[in-house]
Parts: sequence; C-alpha cells; structure tokens
Amino acid sequence: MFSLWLLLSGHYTGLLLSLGFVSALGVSMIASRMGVLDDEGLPMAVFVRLPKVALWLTWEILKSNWAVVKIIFNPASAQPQLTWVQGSQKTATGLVTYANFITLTPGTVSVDVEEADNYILVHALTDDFAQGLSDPEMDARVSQLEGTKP
Amino acid sequence: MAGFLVNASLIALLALIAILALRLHRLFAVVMLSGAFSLVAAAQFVVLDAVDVAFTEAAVGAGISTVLALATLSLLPAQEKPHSISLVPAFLATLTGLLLAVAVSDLPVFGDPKAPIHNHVAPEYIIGSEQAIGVPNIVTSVLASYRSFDTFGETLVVFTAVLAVLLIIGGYTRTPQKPKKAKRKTKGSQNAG
Amino acid sequence: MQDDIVIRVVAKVMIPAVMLFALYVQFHGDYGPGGGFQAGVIFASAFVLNAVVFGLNKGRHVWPARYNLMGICGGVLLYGFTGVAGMVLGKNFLNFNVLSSDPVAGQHLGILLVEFGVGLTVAAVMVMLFFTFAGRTAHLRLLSKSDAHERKVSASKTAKKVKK
Amino acid sequence: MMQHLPVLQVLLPLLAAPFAALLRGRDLAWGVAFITTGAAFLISIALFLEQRALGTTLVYEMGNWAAPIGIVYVIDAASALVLPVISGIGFVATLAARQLVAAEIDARDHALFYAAWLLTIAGMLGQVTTGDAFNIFVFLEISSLSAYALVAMGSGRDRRALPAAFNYLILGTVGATFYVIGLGLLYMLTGTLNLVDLAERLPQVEETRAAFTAMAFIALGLFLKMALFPLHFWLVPAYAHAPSAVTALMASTATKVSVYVLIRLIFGVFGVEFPGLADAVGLLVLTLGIAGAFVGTLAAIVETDLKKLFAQSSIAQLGYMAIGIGAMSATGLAAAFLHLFNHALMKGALFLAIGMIAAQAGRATMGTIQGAGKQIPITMTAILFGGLALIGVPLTAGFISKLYLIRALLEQDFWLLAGLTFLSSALALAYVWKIIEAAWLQPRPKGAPKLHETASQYIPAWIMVIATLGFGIYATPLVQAAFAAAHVFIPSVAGAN
Amino acid sequence: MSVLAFSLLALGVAFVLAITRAALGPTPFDRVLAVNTIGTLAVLAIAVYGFFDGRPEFLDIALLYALINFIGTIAILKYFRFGTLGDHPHSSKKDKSE
Amino acid sequence: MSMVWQIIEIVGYISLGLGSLGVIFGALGLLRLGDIYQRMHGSGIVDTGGAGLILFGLLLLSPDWTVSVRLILIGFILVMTSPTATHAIARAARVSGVDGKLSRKLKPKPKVKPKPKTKGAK
Amino acid sequence: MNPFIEQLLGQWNYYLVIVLMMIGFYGVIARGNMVKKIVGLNIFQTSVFMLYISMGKVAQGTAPILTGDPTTVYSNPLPHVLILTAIVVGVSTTAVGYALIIRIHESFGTIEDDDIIAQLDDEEDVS
Amino acid sequence: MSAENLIYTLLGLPLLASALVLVFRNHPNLRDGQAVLLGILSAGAAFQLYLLPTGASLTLVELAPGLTLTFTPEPLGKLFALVAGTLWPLATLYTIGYMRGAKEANHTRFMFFYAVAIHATMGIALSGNLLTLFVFYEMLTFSTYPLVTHKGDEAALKAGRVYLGILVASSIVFLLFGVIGVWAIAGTLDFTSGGILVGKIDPFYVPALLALFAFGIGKAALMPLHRWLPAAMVAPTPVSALLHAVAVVKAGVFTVLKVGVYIFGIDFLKETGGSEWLVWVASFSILAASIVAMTKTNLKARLAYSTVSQLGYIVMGTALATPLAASGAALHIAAHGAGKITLFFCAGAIYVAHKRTDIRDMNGLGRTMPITYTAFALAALSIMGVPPLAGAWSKFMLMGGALDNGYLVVLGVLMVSSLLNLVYLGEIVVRGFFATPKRKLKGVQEAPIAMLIPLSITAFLSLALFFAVDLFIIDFGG
Repeated sequence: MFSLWLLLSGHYTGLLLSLGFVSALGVSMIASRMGVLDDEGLPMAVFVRLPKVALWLTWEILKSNWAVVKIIFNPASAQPQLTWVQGSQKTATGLVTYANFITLTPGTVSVDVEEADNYILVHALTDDFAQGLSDPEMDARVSQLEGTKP
Repeated sequence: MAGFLVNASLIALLALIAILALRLHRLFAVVMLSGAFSLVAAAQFVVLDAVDVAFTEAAVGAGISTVLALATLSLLPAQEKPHSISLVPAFLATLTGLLLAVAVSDLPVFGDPKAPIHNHVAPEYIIGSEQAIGVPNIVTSVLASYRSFDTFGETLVVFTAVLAVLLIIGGYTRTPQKPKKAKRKTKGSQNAG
Repeated sequence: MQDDIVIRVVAKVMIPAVMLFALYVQFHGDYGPGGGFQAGVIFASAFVLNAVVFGLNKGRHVWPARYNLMGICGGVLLYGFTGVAGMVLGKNFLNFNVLSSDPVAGQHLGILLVEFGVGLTVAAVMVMLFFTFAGRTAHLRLLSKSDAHERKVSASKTAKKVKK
Repeated sequence: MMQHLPVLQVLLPLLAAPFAALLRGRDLAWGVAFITTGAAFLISIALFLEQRALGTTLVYEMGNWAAPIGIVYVIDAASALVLPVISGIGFVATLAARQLVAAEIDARDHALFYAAWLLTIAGMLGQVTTGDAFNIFVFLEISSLSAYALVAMGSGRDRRALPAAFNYLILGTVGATFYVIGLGLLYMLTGTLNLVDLAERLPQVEETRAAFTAMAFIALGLFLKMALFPLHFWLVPAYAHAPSAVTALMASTATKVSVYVLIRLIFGVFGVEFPGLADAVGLLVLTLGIAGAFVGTLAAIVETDLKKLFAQSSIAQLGYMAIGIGAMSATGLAAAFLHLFNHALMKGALFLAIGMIAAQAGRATMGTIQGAGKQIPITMTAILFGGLALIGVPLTAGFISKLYLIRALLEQDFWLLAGLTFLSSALALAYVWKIIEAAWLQPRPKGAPKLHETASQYIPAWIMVIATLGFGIYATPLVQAAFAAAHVFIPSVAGAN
Repeated sequence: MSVLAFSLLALGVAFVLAITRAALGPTPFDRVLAVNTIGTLAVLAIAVYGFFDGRPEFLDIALLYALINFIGTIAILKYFRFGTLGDHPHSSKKDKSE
Repeated sequence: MSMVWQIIEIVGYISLGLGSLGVIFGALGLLRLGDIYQRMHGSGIVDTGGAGLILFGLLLLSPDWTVSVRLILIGFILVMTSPTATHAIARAARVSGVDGKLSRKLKPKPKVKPKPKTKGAK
Repeated sequence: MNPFIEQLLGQWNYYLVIVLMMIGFYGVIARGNMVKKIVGLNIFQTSVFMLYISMGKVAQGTAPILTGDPTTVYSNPLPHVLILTAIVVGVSTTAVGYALIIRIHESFGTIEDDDIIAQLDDEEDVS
Repeated sequence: MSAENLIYTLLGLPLLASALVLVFRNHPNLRDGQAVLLGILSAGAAFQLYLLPTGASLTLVELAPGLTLTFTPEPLGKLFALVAGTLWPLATLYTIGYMRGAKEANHTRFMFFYAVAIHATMGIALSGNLLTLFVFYEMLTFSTYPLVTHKGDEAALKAGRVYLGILVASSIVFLLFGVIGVWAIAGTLDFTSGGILVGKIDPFYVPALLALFAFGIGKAALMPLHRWLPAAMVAPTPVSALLHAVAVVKAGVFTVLKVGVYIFGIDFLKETGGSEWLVWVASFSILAASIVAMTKTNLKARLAYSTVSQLGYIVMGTALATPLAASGAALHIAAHGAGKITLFFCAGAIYVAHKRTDIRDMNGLGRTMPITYTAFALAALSIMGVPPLAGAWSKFMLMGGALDNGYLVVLGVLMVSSLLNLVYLGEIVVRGFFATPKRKLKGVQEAPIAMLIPLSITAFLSLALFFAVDLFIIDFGG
C-alpha cells in the first residue's frame, strides 16, 4: 500500500511521507472494517508471477483483436454462441482471473461464473473463438499464476 | 488551430449529448447521458487547462451525481410523459442565447493573453503562489488561501446540502403517504429495453 | 451483487486502491490537480462501491451514521477553527501566516489543515447522501411489504386530514 | 475583538450550525440557535453604531489579503443598516420558533432544523456583508439551499410544501446561475471580482454591449431571487406552505437580501451613470414594480388563506421597493432601504402572529380567525397593527417608507406613478379590513377550535409590532441612516438632510 | 506530433460512434456498455491530450476516470438488477436506525 | 544512445497509431455488431487492443518516471476493471433475460464434476 | 493566420458555449418532468462553468501548476477556483433537488409538473 | 397658564377623561360626572387659549427629518378648538341623558371612544402642520367607528363599513397623497400664513392638487363623497351630534379651510384660479343636498343632508379664495356647529321622549315639548341665516366674498339654498307647533333634564354668537 503511495507521489518530503504512511494505515483499517481484506483479495505473491503471464496474454489479446476486427468488417460472418468452460483454479481469485482473462481477449466474454463447480459460461463470437477456449493453455497459465499449479 | 478543433468538436459533442438527453423520454437514459455529458465536459476542461476543475467535474458529475440520480430513479417512474416542444420556453431560451451572443462579440478574444482578466489580479496569484505560499498548484493556493473564505462557504454549502437532504428524506416519521408505487420499480426496469 | 464472484473479487481489490488514491489526491493537492473536495468525493466513492457490491447494511456497518455526522461537522469546524486560529494569533480570520513562525510554512500548514477539513466534510457528506438516498429505497420496500395494508388505511386518513 | 466584528457577525452562526446539528434534543439546539442569533443581533447593532459613529467604511480583509486579491468584508452605511434587520428578525423569529417548531416539526428533526435555520441566517448576513461578487453567490447558495429544506419541512402538515420547495429550488438556482453568467461577463471585462474594484474598472468598458448584458443578467437573476413581478410565482406557495417559523423568517428577510444585493450591484458597481441603466432598466423596474404592487394587492384581496394573503402582499411590497430602486435617485434608494427595513418589521409581526394561529389551528384562514378577536385579542391586535402598517397609516413604520417613496417619485415628476402607488397601497386596506372584520366584527362560529394565547406566544410578534410603531413615530435616525446608505451608492446632495 | 493528433481524432470518431450506440440502445445494457466505452475513451483521450499539450503530468485525472467509470458502471448495473442501490429486498431487516 | 531513444519513440508512435485504429474499429464494432453480447466484443477491442496499445505508446513516449508510473497504473486498473465491467454487463443482461442471437444452441455443461473447493463465496 | 479568422475562431468557443447554455436553459424551463428539469439545470450550469473556464484560457498557456520554468505562460487560475466552488454548489443543489423529487413522488405519485398542479387544483376544489 | 401648557391641557384632558372612564367603568355616576367636569375644564382652557396671542408652538416628536408632530394654535385652529371644547361638555351631558334615557348598552365603551374622538378633534384643531393634522384626522375616523356601529347589528355594521370605507379610502388615496405631494414639492408641511406652495409649484398642477385635498378630505362630505354621512345616521343621536357639529364634519371642513388658507394661500389660489372648479362643485353640493334633504322624511336623514349642504358653504368659502369669504367660512364653522348640534340634540330629545323619527309623525309635538321645539326653531333659523342669529353673519360674509370675486351665480346659489333651508327645516317647526297630531298627545312630555340643559345652552349660543361675532371673526389678511 505504502509503496503504491510512493509510486504515485513523486514528492518526497517528511510531511508527505508520514502522511502517506498514515494514509496507508488508515486505508487498511477501514478496509478491514469493510471486510474486504480477506483472502479473496489479491494476494501479493501474484505480482512476482505476473510479467510472464502478462506478456503471453498481451500476445493473445493482439491476436484475437485482429480476428475480431475482421469480423467487425463483416458482421454477417459472426457465429455467436455460448459455451461452458471449466476452470481448474482452486481459489475464487483464480477463477475470477480466469474469467477476466477470457473477457480480456476480445471475441470471448465470460457471461456467468458458476462458483460451485468452477464453470464459466462464455459468449464467443465465432466458432474459432469457441474452439480456442477448449485449449487448456489459458486455464493452465492462470492456475500457474494463482500458484496452485507448479 | 488544433486546439480550436479539439475545443469545437468537444463542445459539439456536448451539445449532441445535451440534446439527446433532453429528447429522450426514458429517464434512465437521460441520467446516463448526463453522466456522459459530465465526462466529456471534464475532457473539455482539461483541454482548457482547468485540470482541477476537470478532476472535480469527473468525480462529481460522472460519479456522485449519477449515483444519486440512479438512487432517485429507483423510486420513480421510468418514463417521462411525452411533451411536445413548447414554444414559450424555446423563445425564452433563444432570447437569452441571443442576448449573450450579442455580448460575446464585444468580449476579448478567446485565449487572448492581453485580456484584462489575465492582467489584473491573476498575475499576483501566480507570483504570490510561488513566493508567499510556496505551493506549486496555483489553484490550490488561491482556493485555500487567497480565497479561502469562498472555500469555507463551499464547505458549508455541502454541509447545508446534507442537512437539507437529511431533513427532507432522512426522515424519522415521514413515512410516505402513498406506498403503492414503491414496488413496481424492479419490473419496470426489467421490461426496459 | 455479492453473488457475482467476479465483481466481488475485483471490488475487494479496488476499494483499498480507490481509498488510497483519494488520500493521495488529498495530500498532493499542493503539487498536482486535486484537493480536499475531489479527495472527499473519491473517498466516498469507495464507500459507494463497497455498499453497492456488498449491500447497504454491510456498508453502513463500516461507518455508523452518527460518526458520519460528526465527520461532517468536524470537517466544517476544523476549517472554521483553522481560520479562527489566525484570529486568535492576532491576525485576521483565515490568515495562515501566523500558524507557524515562517509565513510560508504557516500557509502550507493552513492549507493542509483546511483541505483536510474540506476532504473530511465532503467524504462524509457524500457517504451520507448516498446512504440516505439508497436507504430510502430499502426503507420503502420494507414498509410496503410488511404493512402495506395498514398504511393504506392510515394514508387515507392522513389524506382526509390534509383535505380538511 | 472589536476589529473582528464584521467577520464574527457571519462566522458565529456559521460555526454554531454544526454544533447545533450534533446536539440531541430540541431545547439544546434551540438554545444554541437562540444564543447565536442573539449574539449576532448584538454584533450587528454594535457594527451599526460603530459605522454611524465613524462615518467611514469598515473593511475586513479575510486572511489579511488586500482587496482585489483576497475577499473582504465591507461594513458601509448600507450594509450596516441591513444587518440589524436580518439578525434582529432572525433573533425574534428564533424566539418564536421554539413554540412554532415544536408544534409543526418532529422533535427528532429539531437539531438539523436549527442548524439549517442558522445557516439561512448566516447566509443572508454573509451576502450583505461581503465585498466580493462571487462570495455573494456562495452565501446566496448557502442561504437558499437551507431555505429550500426549511420550506420543504412544511410537508409534515401540508404536502404542497414539496412542489413549492422544488419550484423554489429550480427558479432559485436559475436565478443564481443567471447571476453567475452576468458576473462572468463582468469578470471577463474587468478581471476582478471585488465590488469596489469592479466599480473602478468598469467605466473603461461601460460602452460595450457585454457590460450591458452583464448587467441585464445580474439584474434578471436577482429579480428572480427577489420575486419581482412577473417572476414572483414561486414565492407564494413557498411561503404559504412552509412551517410558520420559516415563513416568518423568510418573508421578512430572504427577498430583502436580494433587493439589497441588487442595489449593491446595480448602483454600487454599475452606478447610475451607467449607459442604459436609468432609461431602460429604471423604467422597466418601475413598471414591473407598480404592476407587482397591483397584482400582489389584488391577489391578496381575493385570498382566504392568511399566509398566502400576506405572501401576495409581500409581492406588492417588493413592488414598492422596486419602485424605489427604479426611481434611480438617492431619495428613491433611501425609500427602498426604508421600506426594506420597515417591511421586514411588519411582515415579521404579521407572520409571527399568524404562525401562532396556524400552529394551533393547523391552518390560518379567514375562517380560522373569524371572531378570534375576542379569544386572542393580543395576537389579533398585533395583526391589526401589522396590517395598518402595510397600508401605510401614519405613526406606523409603513407610512415613513411610503412617504419617501412618493417623494422620490415626485422629485422625478412621476405624478401618475405616484398616484398609482398610492392607489395600490390604499387597496391594501381592502384585505386588511377583511381580516379586521372577520376577527373583530363577526361572531366565532360554532365548533371552531378554541384558540388561546400565552405571553410566550405573542411576545415575539409584539416585539415586532412595537418596533413597527416605534420606527413609525420616531423614525429620524432611521431615515438618516437610510439616506446615508443611499448616498453610499448615489453620492448626490439631493437628500432631505 | 501528428500521430498524437491522429490519435485524438480517432478517439473523437470513436466517441461519436459510442454515443450513437448509447442513443440507439436498444436495451439499457447497450447503453451501459456504450457509456462504459465512452469512459474508457475519455481516459485515453485525456492521456493522449496530456502528451499532446506537453504537460503529461495530469494523468491523475485519467486515473480517476478509470476508477469512477468502473464504480459508475457497477452502480448502474446494480440499479438494473435490483432496481435499487440499497439493499436487496430480502437481505435487509432493519432499516434506518440512525 | 539517442538512436535507441529515437527507435523507442518511433515504436511508441507506431503503437499509438495502431491503438488509435483499434479504438476506431472497436467503436465501429460497438456500433455495427448485431446484439448486445456481440457488441461487447467490440468494446473489448477498445478496452484491450486500443487502450493497451495507446497506453503502451504513451509509456514509451513518457518524459519522466512519474508519468510512466501513472500510465502503468491506468493500464493496470483498466485491465482489472474493464473485463469486470463487461462481464457484469453481460451477466446482468443475461439475468434480466436479454437474449442474443445464437448460431447454435448452448450445450449443457459437459459433466458435473464435484470438485474440492478451497473457498466458498460469501 | 489571418487575425480576423483567428478572432472568429476564438469567439466560436463562446458561441458554442452559448448554444449549450440555451439547450440547458430550455430543458429547465420547458420540461414538466422534474428529473429532466434537474438534468437540464445541470447542463445549464455546466455550460456556464465552461464559459468561465473558457475565459480563463490563455493561448499557448498551460495549466496553472508551476513548472519552475519562468517562461511558462499559465492560464488564469481564478476562474478555475470559482468554478470549483460552483460545481460543489451545483452538486449540492442537485442532491437537494433529487431528495425533493423523491418526496414529491411519494406524496403525489407523480413527478410531472402538470399532474401535480391538477391534483392540487382538485384538492382546492374539495376543501 | 402658558400656551404650551394649555395645548397639553386641551390634548390631555380628553385622554384623561377616556382613561378615567375605563377606571370608573363600574361606577356610572363617577364615570359620567368626571367626563362632564373635565369637559367644562377643557372648555375653559380652550377659551383661555383663544384669548392668548398666537405664536406658541409645541413639538412632540420628530418622525423623520423635517417631519414633526407639532401643535401650533393659530386663530382658525383656536376657534375650532373653542367650538369643540365648548360643545364637548354639553354633548357629554346630553349623551348621559340620552344613553340613560334610551337605555343603550355598552355605555362605557361609548364614553371612552367619545372622549378619544374629542382628543383627536383637539389634535386636528391645534395641529401645526399637515402631517399632525392627518394623523389626528385618521385617529378621529377610527375612534368614531365604534360609535357609529354602536348598535352592533347588521345595519349598523353596514353603515360602519360605508363610513370607514369612504373616509379611510379617500384619506389614504387622495389626502395622504396630497400631503406627501405637498411635502415633496414644498419641503415642509408647516401651516404658514400665505401658504407654502407659492412659487414652488407649476400653477398647472394646482387644481389637481387641490382636488386631492377637496376629495381626500372625505369628512368634508363634499358631493359625491357624502354618502357616509347619511349612512352614519344609524348611530345614536349623540353620535350624530358629535359627527355633525363637533368633530367629524367640522374637522373635515376645518381641514379644507386650513389647507386652503395655510397651505395654498388664499392669494395664491386666487392668482392661479386653481380653486375655480371647486366653487362649482361646492355650489352643486349645496343645492343638490338641499333638494335631497327635502325628500327625506326621516328627521335625522334630513338633518344629515342639511349638513352636507351647509358644509358646501364652508368649502365654498375656501374656494372663493377671498379673505372675506374665508372669514365667513371660519365663522360658519362656529355658527353651524352651534346650530346643528342644537338640532340634533332636539332630534334626540324627540326620540327619547316619543320614540319618533319620522317627520310626518311629529305633528303637534311642539306643544308637548315646548323647550325642545323652541330651541329647534332658533337653531333652524340660525342655519337659514336669519338675523339675529349666528348663521346670518357667516352667510352674509360668504355672499360678500362671492361678490368680491364676481361670482354672481354663487350669490344666487346661496340665496336659493337659504330658501330651500327654509322649506325643509321650517316644515318641522311648523308641523311641531301648528299641525294637529294624528294621535292624542297627553300633556307636557319633555326629554330628561340632562338633555334639555345642553340643548338650551346651545340654542342660546347660536343667538349669542350673533352679537359677539366680533370675537370670532378671523382676519385672514388682505
């Protein structure tokens, strides 16, 4: 938290630093009162593993972007459909990350998340996208990010 | 020139949103558009160098105002009764506009650094902010020191507003007199669309 | 909304971030855009998010209304008394030069305090406004469910009374 | 502490408001309000006396920032005259509010109510004192916002208070926005917001159309705020359905402050010499004023609800103030100031008395007061005197103001207007007489609720009545002060003294 | 420089398209989507304009936009799902206690 | 050294340009596609391809590190929020019964596999 | 560039703001629906804010945050301060307005001006 | 006593009386007795003041710069004060007799307002400027309102509304306007010999300004604003006496005269011809009222119209704008006062003794109540202007004034009016003494002694006035 403050600030005087520290403390306090600081929140360990996944994801996104742009110029070629995808994540955060990654790649949007059995309902723009989902790579990478898979 | 284009297109955009907001009858859409209006207006403020104002407009117009409007809408009918364009108000509005338009032609040119407004009091703020107050953000120094009484008033306006709202709907005993409308909302919004 | 896991998880990440950002805006108003008012609004929006996602009652628990009102009044009074301090110290109302031995430092301190007062008030006010507006709905809904009939009777009575 | 009085005048109620809001229990909050308004009243008197004694303008610089840079508070002859009116009425209304509010508003709301009450008063005081055009807007909004809430509080008894408050809000905000537009244009032309500085720099640009437009917008906005005919329609419902205490406070002060601000801006900033002011605006204001006087009076004659009746009469009285302004002379301004002062007193008396009746009977109509002269003679006598003052019977304050008003018109050879003014004020006799007759000459109908009065109920109204009579019988200092106030804006020698 | 201008232009075009969608509807969700997109566009526009103008330190505003936009969208959806920003009908037992 | 910077700058501009195109196409998609669910993909382009590339371009162009930090933060927040928002919209639309055109029926979940849960909701 | 066109371009900004203002003002006074009135009021006020901000702009100027470079031209900070205050006032008014609308709807069952007037007229006739 | 103290006395005695009335409200004899006693004292004071040289002045309070409540007795005012002061104790005495005789209710309230009305009249008489006059003028209106509506029934209230409506409305709309107009033009309101408007006003406006006064002073009952006077006849007879002879209408014409003399100035009026139109209005008023009077059979109504007609004389005296006419008008205030009060006293006496109000029922009454009828006859002759009674002088001087100005028509009007007087007043006397009663009247049946004494005195006064007229002729200068 405090590091985030430091990143934002750009001005380092004694007063501001101490205020920043107090702020970070205060926010933590209020957040805990709100009950948002449980393990559903973002574990810090993620940041270590993030860059690798991010790079891969960026590439995926660019690819699918191109695919969707093509469809935009030819809307008739769309084959919208819904499919179920199962995630292998153990934590809620992991599942959410998976769902978000699915959404982040254009062409697929996670519509519903069944928490009980780790299924994600996905809306895909074409068959190709739907096919792509069954590819377990993304699932694996998210799980990896989550840390449940080595 | 580019600045002008950005300006003009943003304002045109604003006008577009404003007209839409007033034309639509679905109140929800109206509120959303007014949120969008605020966003674009904030962008316009950035273009005009008023970063603090943009900050505020974004936080207030798009944030709190919209949220409050939604909270209000959840208690209200979703549709406005259709109205035709009324002539008298249109006339009045046009009149006001014309009056202003006449006035504008006399005003200093937009952005003219020689305009009196930039040469009378403002320079002292800019110099003073550096020397007497030592705060880089001139807006802050003017706001909180030179014209801090205004800001005090502003704080009190907010205070007054919350008092007013609490008095009006924070009520203890003022149960509504006609309850029948309260339930209908969910259905109405689901049919919406 | 708390039945939607995606929103819930993301909100949990976002809320502290928003609050921290608000405080950052609050205290860096001197250097960049922002200040007490903006910070207050942003801070309040964290609460709004919290209440929207996790329900109003949970949201209320975080910050009881009584303290909230105190926050509002406290902010105003902080501002006011910062000004009065200048008066006590021999200058006019809202003179910050005298708050510290060095006028510039005094101004700085004064601005900081004053902005904090604004921020406190605005944050509390906005939270209060939101809870009041949103609470009205819950209030009505509850009423209409539990004793719709009874109130219809009393409402017609009131109406009659009014007519008289 | 003496040199801080100008700011304390406003600061005290402003800072007391949060305290009041935090208090539990109605008496504590009322006590805070009472002490604060009392102190504010004393301060305003002290300021008035000090200003009269020194004869100069007291300037208070906020944060010691000098005039065009910072915000200053200015106590000159004009503001020194208006301040005691507002704080005095505020004080007396607070005195009366204890009973009225207890009768009309839920006890748990009292703390907030008094906080808003104090803010209204403080906002009005601020508008009067400040020397900065934008600061006026800020305080205008403080007082208006709390006023909207206070008016809406009438909904506990009368749901019509709500749309009334809403319309008030919309029009009030439109008015304020117009003011801001005008101010923006002015600022664009001159680069300053300080009133004195504006007045100094304006002549360089006074030939421009923009300056005229600025004036038009400012005047329009304030016309709306002061409920000048034909922009008055928000006023009657707002006053009629508000809680009685609020009506008493607002009817005697709110519009007056706008009149004051109008005078301050039109004469203090633009000045009578401003091109187009005297011919165009002056004539317009005169016409609207006289029309308002007639419309208000005639509407009052057919009205049966007493609050509405006197609200309509307020429209007429505002018309007289407008006439004073429209005369564009020192005498006219003095008359406007006098009437502002006097009308506040008489309307205060009337609405406080009527409020007491309304608080008991639920509503004060002609039917309610029928035959009430025997049951509550002291209260009804207060109404009687208030009504006589409205007509302008000699030895009441109303006479003095009308006297100077006519004189101002005759000085400009507006014989016809003077006659019309007279006619309309004589028409006031009709509605006052209606009340007198209902109250004193008709028997109490069977089954009418029993009205009663206690000292604490009629004392506030009678304080006002006595003031009305006092300033009617010995008005010399007041007249001098009013002329001094007028000469702040029109430094001619045309006055009577 | 011209690339920045081009970006701005592109963003402007996108604005218009998105607003058209917001106006057309047809479902409220379309509008929400459109407004959400407008928000994103505004974030980008401000960022780009900061560079364009030569004073890019005002990205705080863009940051704020992003946050507000999210909150706004969630609030709107909440409103649609439940018709209220307050508690769900079933989850609230005690109302205003203050 | 300056060469490197120049290249970085050029890459930045290119990224910016591509991003702008992406934004336009995304918005076009938002306008042109058939139903609400399809349009989401359009807005997805704006949120990811467009925003990402533009921010990346700006990052390369940024004059000092405070700006970069902010750009990264903006990017991060967008990555967090925009899919969430899109998801929320989609879910809300589905829950309130907005049906999109589907080229094929939704198959039921392949199999109900009870799975160890580490974390329950709420 | 030709100075005349320069001026025209400059004034255009004001003219456009005025058009916005007219739209907003029309919304306030023409619409019977109270929510729309409030929205119209917001638009009206925002366009007034824009008028102020426009006049604070200095050509080639930049935001009034000191850069440390003495040659920098800053836009006028004062209008910004004023408008900050005005925005706050605006949102306060809006909040109060919405609160009133809620209550009006509760006691009248409608938020249309003319319906309310009709109801009140009925009431007058009865009493 | 000095003049200042006398002013205090004259103003204070009625107030004292009214206060004492309230104090002694449970002791009827004490209450009534003190009123008469104080009345006599005030008559003495008025007489003493009349004899003192003019020049004293007393300022009570300064309302606004240049606007004061001031009392300055000048000859005309002193004369009016004397008339009012002398008639007050008589009227009071008569009232006591009447009220007790007719068994009217609310005696205390009646006495109270009666005294207040006298106070107001004194104020009018002694006022030193127009504002003071106006204040007391209004006070008089309001204090006589409860007297007029004394009966409290529907008819009385209706009459009261007409009374108050006309008087207050006219005074607020026209008179006050005129007052303020004068103040705005002249910068002062003090009554000054020769007027204060000379040279300050465009002659073009003079008629209009004069009209404001002539019609603003509704108490002068100039047609067409005379309606209130007959309407007020529902009041008990002492009130009528008060209205007609002592206070109200006299205050009205007194005001007209005073305004004409001291505000406009006779010479100024004459120069500008601003009052010419008023002559004709007054003439019309005189004749029309006389003719209406002839058609009335109710005694009091007939007397009322007679008053309207007589007031026309005084207004005429002002309008003629010659010193002689003005002196005649002033004298007529006294002469008509004495005469008319006698007539009303007699009417009341007839009512109390026989409960009759219609003239046609009064046949032969003169023989049963000879004192009353003798007094009546004397007063009637005085009003007609028959020597050696007071009215003769005033009428004569008015005619002289008319001749000075060359208004021959006015001369004719005055003569015709005298003739008409003869007809409608004479009829009553003739019927009383010579006609045979419809029903048999048994023996002498006079009114109570408390009524007879005052009416005898007043009848005597109208006789005495003829011989002591020198005392009462005021010289308004050439």
